[in-house]
Amino acid sequence: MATVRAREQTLTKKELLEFYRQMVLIRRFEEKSSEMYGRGKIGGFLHLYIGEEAVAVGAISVLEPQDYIVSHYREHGHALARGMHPNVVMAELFGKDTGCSRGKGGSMHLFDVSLGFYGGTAIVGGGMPISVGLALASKLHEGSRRVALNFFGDAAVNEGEFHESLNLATLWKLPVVFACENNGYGMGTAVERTFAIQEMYLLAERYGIPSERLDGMDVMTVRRRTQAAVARARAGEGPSFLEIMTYRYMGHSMADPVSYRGRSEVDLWRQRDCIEFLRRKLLGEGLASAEELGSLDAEVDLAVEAAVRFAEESPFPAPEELYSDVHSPRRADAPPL
Amino acid sequence: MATVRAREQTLTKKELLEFYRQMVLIRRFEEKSSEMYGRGKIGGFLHLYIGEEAVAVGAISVLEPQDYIVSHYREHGHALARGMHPNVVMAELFGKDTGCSRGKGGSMHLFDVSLGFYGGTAIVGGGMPISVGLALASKLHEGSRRVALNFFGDAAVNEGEFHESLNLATLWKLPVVFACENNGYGMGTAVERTFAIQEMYLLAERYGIPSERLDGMDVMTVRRRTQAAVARARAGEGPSFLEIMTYRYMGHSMADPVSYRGRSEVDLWRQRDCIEFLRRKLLGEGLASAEELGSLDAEVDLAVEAAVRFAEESPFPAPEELYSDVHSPRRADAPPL
Amino acid sequence: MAEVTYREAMSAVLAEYLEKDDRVFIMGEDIGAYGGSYAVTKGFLERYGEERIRDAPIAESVIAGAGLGAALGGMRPIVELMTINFSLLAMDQIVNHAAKLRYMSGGQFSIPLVIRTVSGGGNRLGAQHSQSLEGWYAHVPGLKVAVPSSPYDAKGLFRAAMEDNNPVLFVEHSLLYGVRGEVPEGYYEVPLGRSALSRQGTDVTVVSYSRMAHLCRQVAEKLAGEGVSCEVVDLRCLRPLDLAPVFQSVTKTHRVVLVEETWATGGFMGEVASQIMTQAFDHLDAPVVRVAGKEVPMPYSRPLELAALPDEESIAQAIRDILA
Amino acid sequence: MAEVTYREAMSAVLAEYLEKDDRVFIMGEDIGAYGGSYAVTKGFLERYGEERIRDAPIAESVIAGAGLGAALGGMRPIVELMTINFSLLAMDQIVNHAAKLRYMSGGQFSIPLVIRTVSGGGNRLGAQHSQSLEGWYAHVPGLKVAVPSSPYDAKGLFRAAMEDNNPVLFVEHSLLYGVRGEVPEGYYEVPLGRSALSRQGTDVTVVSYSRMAHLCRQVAEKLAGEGVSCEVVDLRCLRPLDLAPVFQSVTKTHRVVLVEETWATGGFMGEVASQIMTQAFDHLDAPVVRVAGKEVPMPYSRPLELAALPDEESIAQAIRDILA
Ligand SMILES: Cc1ncc(C[n+]2csc(CCOP(=O)(O)OP(=O)(O)O)c2C)c(N)n1
Ligand SMILES: Cc1ncc(C[n+]2csc(CCOP(=O)(O)OP(=O)(O)O)c2C)c(N)n1
Ligand SMILES: [Mg+2]
Ligand SMILES: [Mg+2]
Repeated sequence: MATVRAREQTLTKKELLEFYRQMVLIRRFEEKSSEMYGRGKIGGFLHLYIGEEAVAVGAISVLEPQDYIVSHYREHGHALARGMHPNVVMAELFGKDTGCSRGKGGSMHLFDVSLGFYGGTAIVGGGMPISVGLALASKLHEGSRRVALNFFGDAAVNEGEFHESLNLATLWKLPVVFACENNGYGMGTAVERTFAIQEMYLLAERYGIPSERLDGMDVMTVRRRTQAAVARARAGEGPSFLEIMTYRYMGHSMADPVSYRGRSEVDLWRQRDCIEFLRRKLLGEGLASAEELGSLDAEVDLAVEAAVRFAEESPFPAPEELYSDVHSPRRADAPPL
Repeated sequence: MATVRAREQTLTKKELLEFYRQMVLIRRFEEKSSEMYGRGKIGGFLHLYIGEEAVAVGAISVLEPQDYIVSHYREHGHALARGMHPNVVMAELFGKDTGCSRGKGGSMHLFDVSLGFYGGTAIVGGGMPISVGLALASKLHEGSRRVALNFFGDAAVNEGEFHESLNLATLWKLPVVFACENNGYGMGTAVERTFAIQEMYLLAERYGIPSERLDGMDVMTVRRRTQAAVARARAGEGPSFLEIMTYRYMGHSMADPVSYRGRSEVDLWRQRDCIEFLRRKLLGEGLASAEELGSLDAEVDLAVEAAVRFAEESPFPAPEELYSDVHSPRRADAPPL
Repeated sequence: MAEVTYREAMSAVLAEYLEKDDRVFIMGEDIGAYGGSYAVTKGFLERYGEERIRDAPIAESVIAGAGLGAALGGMRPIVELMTINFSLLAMDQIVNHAAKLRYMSGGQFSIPLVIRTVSGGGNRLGAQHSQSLEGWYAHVPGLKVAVPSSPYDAKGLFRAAMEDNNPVLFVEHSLLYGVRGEVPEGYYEVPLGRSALSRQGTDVTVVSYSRMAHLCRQVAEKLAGEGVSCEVVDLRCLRPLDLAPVFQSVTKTHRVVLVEETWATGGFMGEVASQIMTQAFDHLDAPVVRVAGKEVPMPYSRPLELAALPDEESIAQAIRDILA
Repeated sequence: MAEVTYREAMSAVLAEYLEKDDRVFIMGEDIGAYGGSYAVTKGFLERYGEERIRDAPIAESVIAGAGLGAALGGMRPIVELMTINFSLLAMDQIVNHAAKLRYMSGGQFSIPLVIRTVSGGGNRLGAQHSQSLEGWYAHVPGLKVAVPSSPYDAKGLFRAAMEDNNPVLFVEHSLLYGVRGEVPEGYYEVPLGRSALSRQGTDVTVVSYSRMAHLCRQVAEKLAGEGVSCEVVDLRCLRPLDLAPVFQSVTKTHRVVLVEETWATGGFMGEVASQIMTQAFDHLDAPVVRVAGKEVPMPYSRPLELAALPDEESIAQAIRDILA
């Protein structure tokens, strides 16, 4: 089988094509979401992942089924890369009962416990302590067999919880990988205007954990470096910090007029587009033909269309669902009353 | 006049004797407070500064009258070193109307606006953002002419506000000096059990500000290093971080049975006692005679006795004071209504 | 009088203070380059510069605390916490520090700090972005809490907040920014702690604030067509709380409907109901009725969200019911 | 039945769970080497080891959030926030996350998280250490809030909290730790959301919780000597809230006194008053009377602090007044 030698690892053609498919899926899904937002099918905020696909796909590709993911509100890509079906994600954005959160969460709150996907928080930095706790549970009860992969944005690094979470995870050697998606902006404010330390990984490093900055436009690099971090965590050696350099092509949310940066900056990043990059590589190294890729593209288009249809045709939650899910029932193993 | 050469600075005999007097004053004051607590004259928590006197005295000695101090709940020493009269501090501990906070604050909430003494917070880390704000006001309106000196404990470094405050102060180049009193413990928990980075100044340094660890048992060292930091701040060059190594001989508060550390550790530190150290220096270098020091000691004893008498004889706040001071009146320069 | 939106009223009054006093500055998340998440400070960065329009890191605690410190240091900061949901991250600085420093110091400090924030749901933003938590701040002695429902009140109350020397939480509502209303040209203030009799009526007293007050006025118009005469009281400020117009109204109408957006249990209208009972017990012909958000985290799905929030119909129905 | 203190009851029940289930662990500030600021976990570190008695950094947000995460990960964490004053630093994790994750996920998670904390004043600890903020948490759907006033309730409610699968804020009171009471040997629970009729009486219904309920019972004893018969209801839990015994009591007594430690305006008893009015309007002979803390940050000075807090005398006087 044809393979690409990627320093410490060997990826099969099948794997690379799967990366390609996932990245294209995310992009098409997001483009379609944007369109559906314009048509009023999706409400609230909508934070698109376009441009950042390689981060989710590369990082999540190294996880085992038992692992945890904690993300933020720009998490469609993470959900899809983890294997959530586009149907249930789109249905969630539509607020439908068939959505992954039964329509109660929406774009910022995708969950799937069976995939270890713990959201989806709309509070900047809010997922960090939770991922530390999941890792603590893993360490206490499962010998760190489960790893928690925590995605957050560059702006989350400004929050006090960043510091508290890094400190605790390091102190207790917890199996968590902190994956900072540094896309240069928190809403309209550039990193250099809000963070004293331009190279965030240099701060993280001071906690005494492996920290590095890496290219988030190259899915193979993301995979490779995440693999090292996850392996470390699983071996009981504690947390790592990855500063993954990436870019969002669109505005912060659909409401963002994007007045704070120039077209040329976007264009520069687009030249390094993660999908194009992999596409060129696959074609250039003869790992795939244009036809093969084209048929993957078409497959994805169909899947996204199907997702919209599924979402469209699904019912809204029944009115009485308003009151369900506030509380869990008593523990199954509790003493009888 | 006889002088001691202390690298970058020259201290006069008078200054050194004043340091001595202040340190002895703080110690006697605290010993007396402890006694008064035992007699029920003082209530609540009482956090003694015994052992750490050189920090307050050395650091505060470099401030100008217009500068700000923000402290925490272990702040009697800072208040006295800043020139608050022992009478009004003791009266505050007694909850009397003549106290520096009119009896409303108590031991953890000493204030004196005329001395730029902004408390006194009982929330670990809570003073840090406030000191950043005072420094911001100084920078915006007074060309950084006023410097904010912020004291906090080693445990405060665990709070998210530490990170948020350091980042903001660095980013905006604010005239604040962060003075961490590292006495090895937060309540009963040793620093190494709660903080991943044993040398805190190494973390602070990563924000890109001058940071160092220094000996807090030597008042001259504390003064010298604080002087550099304050000068920098006043010159508009931004914040610094000082990790001042010190030790509290007593428990965290009067309620602390001190079961978490051994006698021998305390004894080790006592051998480096800041008052004894200066005393030996003064005598050894012939800067003062035993009689001179003895008469300073006696003077301090009298002052502390007088403070107790003052506090004892002062009235409690009148009952209607319960309702005063909740709100300020409308601004004096507000448009007439 | 000019008709302007709530957003325009806020922009104008912010600019007014920036121009009037160089100790005024604004600090918050995305208020500058982005123009403010609700576009209230659009163009301010260009007009007033980086020193006075301070884009802050996403770090609510130090934003609030630095605002407090700057106020102590003689400035007149306007701090923006993007929404009241995020104010939970700044709550220690607001509740444990800003509200208490003056008292704890025996009256030594004045704290001319205004914290603007945005409350409320109805935007399909889900459970973490749709809360109405202003009642919590109104529980705290040392704070003041303004909750304007119209462009007129927004501008007038904001001036009062700026002329006050105490920490004021100024709570706007995202669904009000587009609402239009008349605003006089000249200087006027709406004092903190003075409720408004928004509409006179005889059958029932309807008490509310912020967006719900706006809805209540619309409901009252509509019900007038059904022959129901509503007296509407808009609290405008939750602390200090002025219920005098409510008590007076009750002596006339003998019936009260209280409307708020947050969950009923522990909502601020419990307080209002309690005080009405104490002060106007003998005038009530029926128990006070409360309309409030449903007791669930806000769902995203549109039909559920609509069901979770009080709306014109549920308010109207409560009024009809109490009169039935 | 053995007489034990509230502290002993708490220590015992914590130990019981540590021994019963190895998914139980305790995490908090100074719970280990220091033994807990109120000595509840004294000796635990030695007995159960560092893995299960986890001294945490002074970092409330990650403590609460990591507790939440560990609960999601299948553990049964007991998180200690030293006092409710510091819980403000953890409020985002509790209110925006713990309370909402189950709902936002469409019911996918159970969150067996118990957060112990300590509320109340009376220790001369000043404004930042004397608050009673449990009512705020009781406003939030998705949380449960227990407020035991006796060793019996403390132990029984704690078991109920541990057997629950939802985030429970378990609020102790520092001035109750030394209070003694009878506690049965065997297993029993006090369900969350079941108020207690602490004392039967005929003249007036006195409603309270936590330390104030303890005081109310003592006042009732004392007033019995004056010929006043008080019925005392101890809420025990603020969310879920069970007012059925109150409504029932009112049909007999026709008079209600509500007692809480926090500031009246926006206090939780406003809610209780409001619901009593709705449910028992026709049975009330007088407006409900509320006794609460004075509307000031807690002063340190002893005479002022005493004046700021409800005490036996002010409660008794309110009862006498309503009967006069
Ligand atoms: C605690 C909190 N503060 C503010 C916000 C508003 N907000 C939403 S997203 C965002 C920017 C976050 O940027 P970043 O972390 O870099 O992630 P990105 O959007 O770039 O992926 C802000 C400020 C929030 N949701 N939560
Ligand atoms: C936010 C907060 N959390 C917890 C406490 C309880 N507490 C009071 S002092 C203290 C230890 C602080 O230690 P450190 O900062 O090192 O100062 P030191 O007492 O050693 O001077 C703790 C945990 C508090 N007051 N505030
Ligand atoms: Mg970003
Ligand atoms: Mg310490």
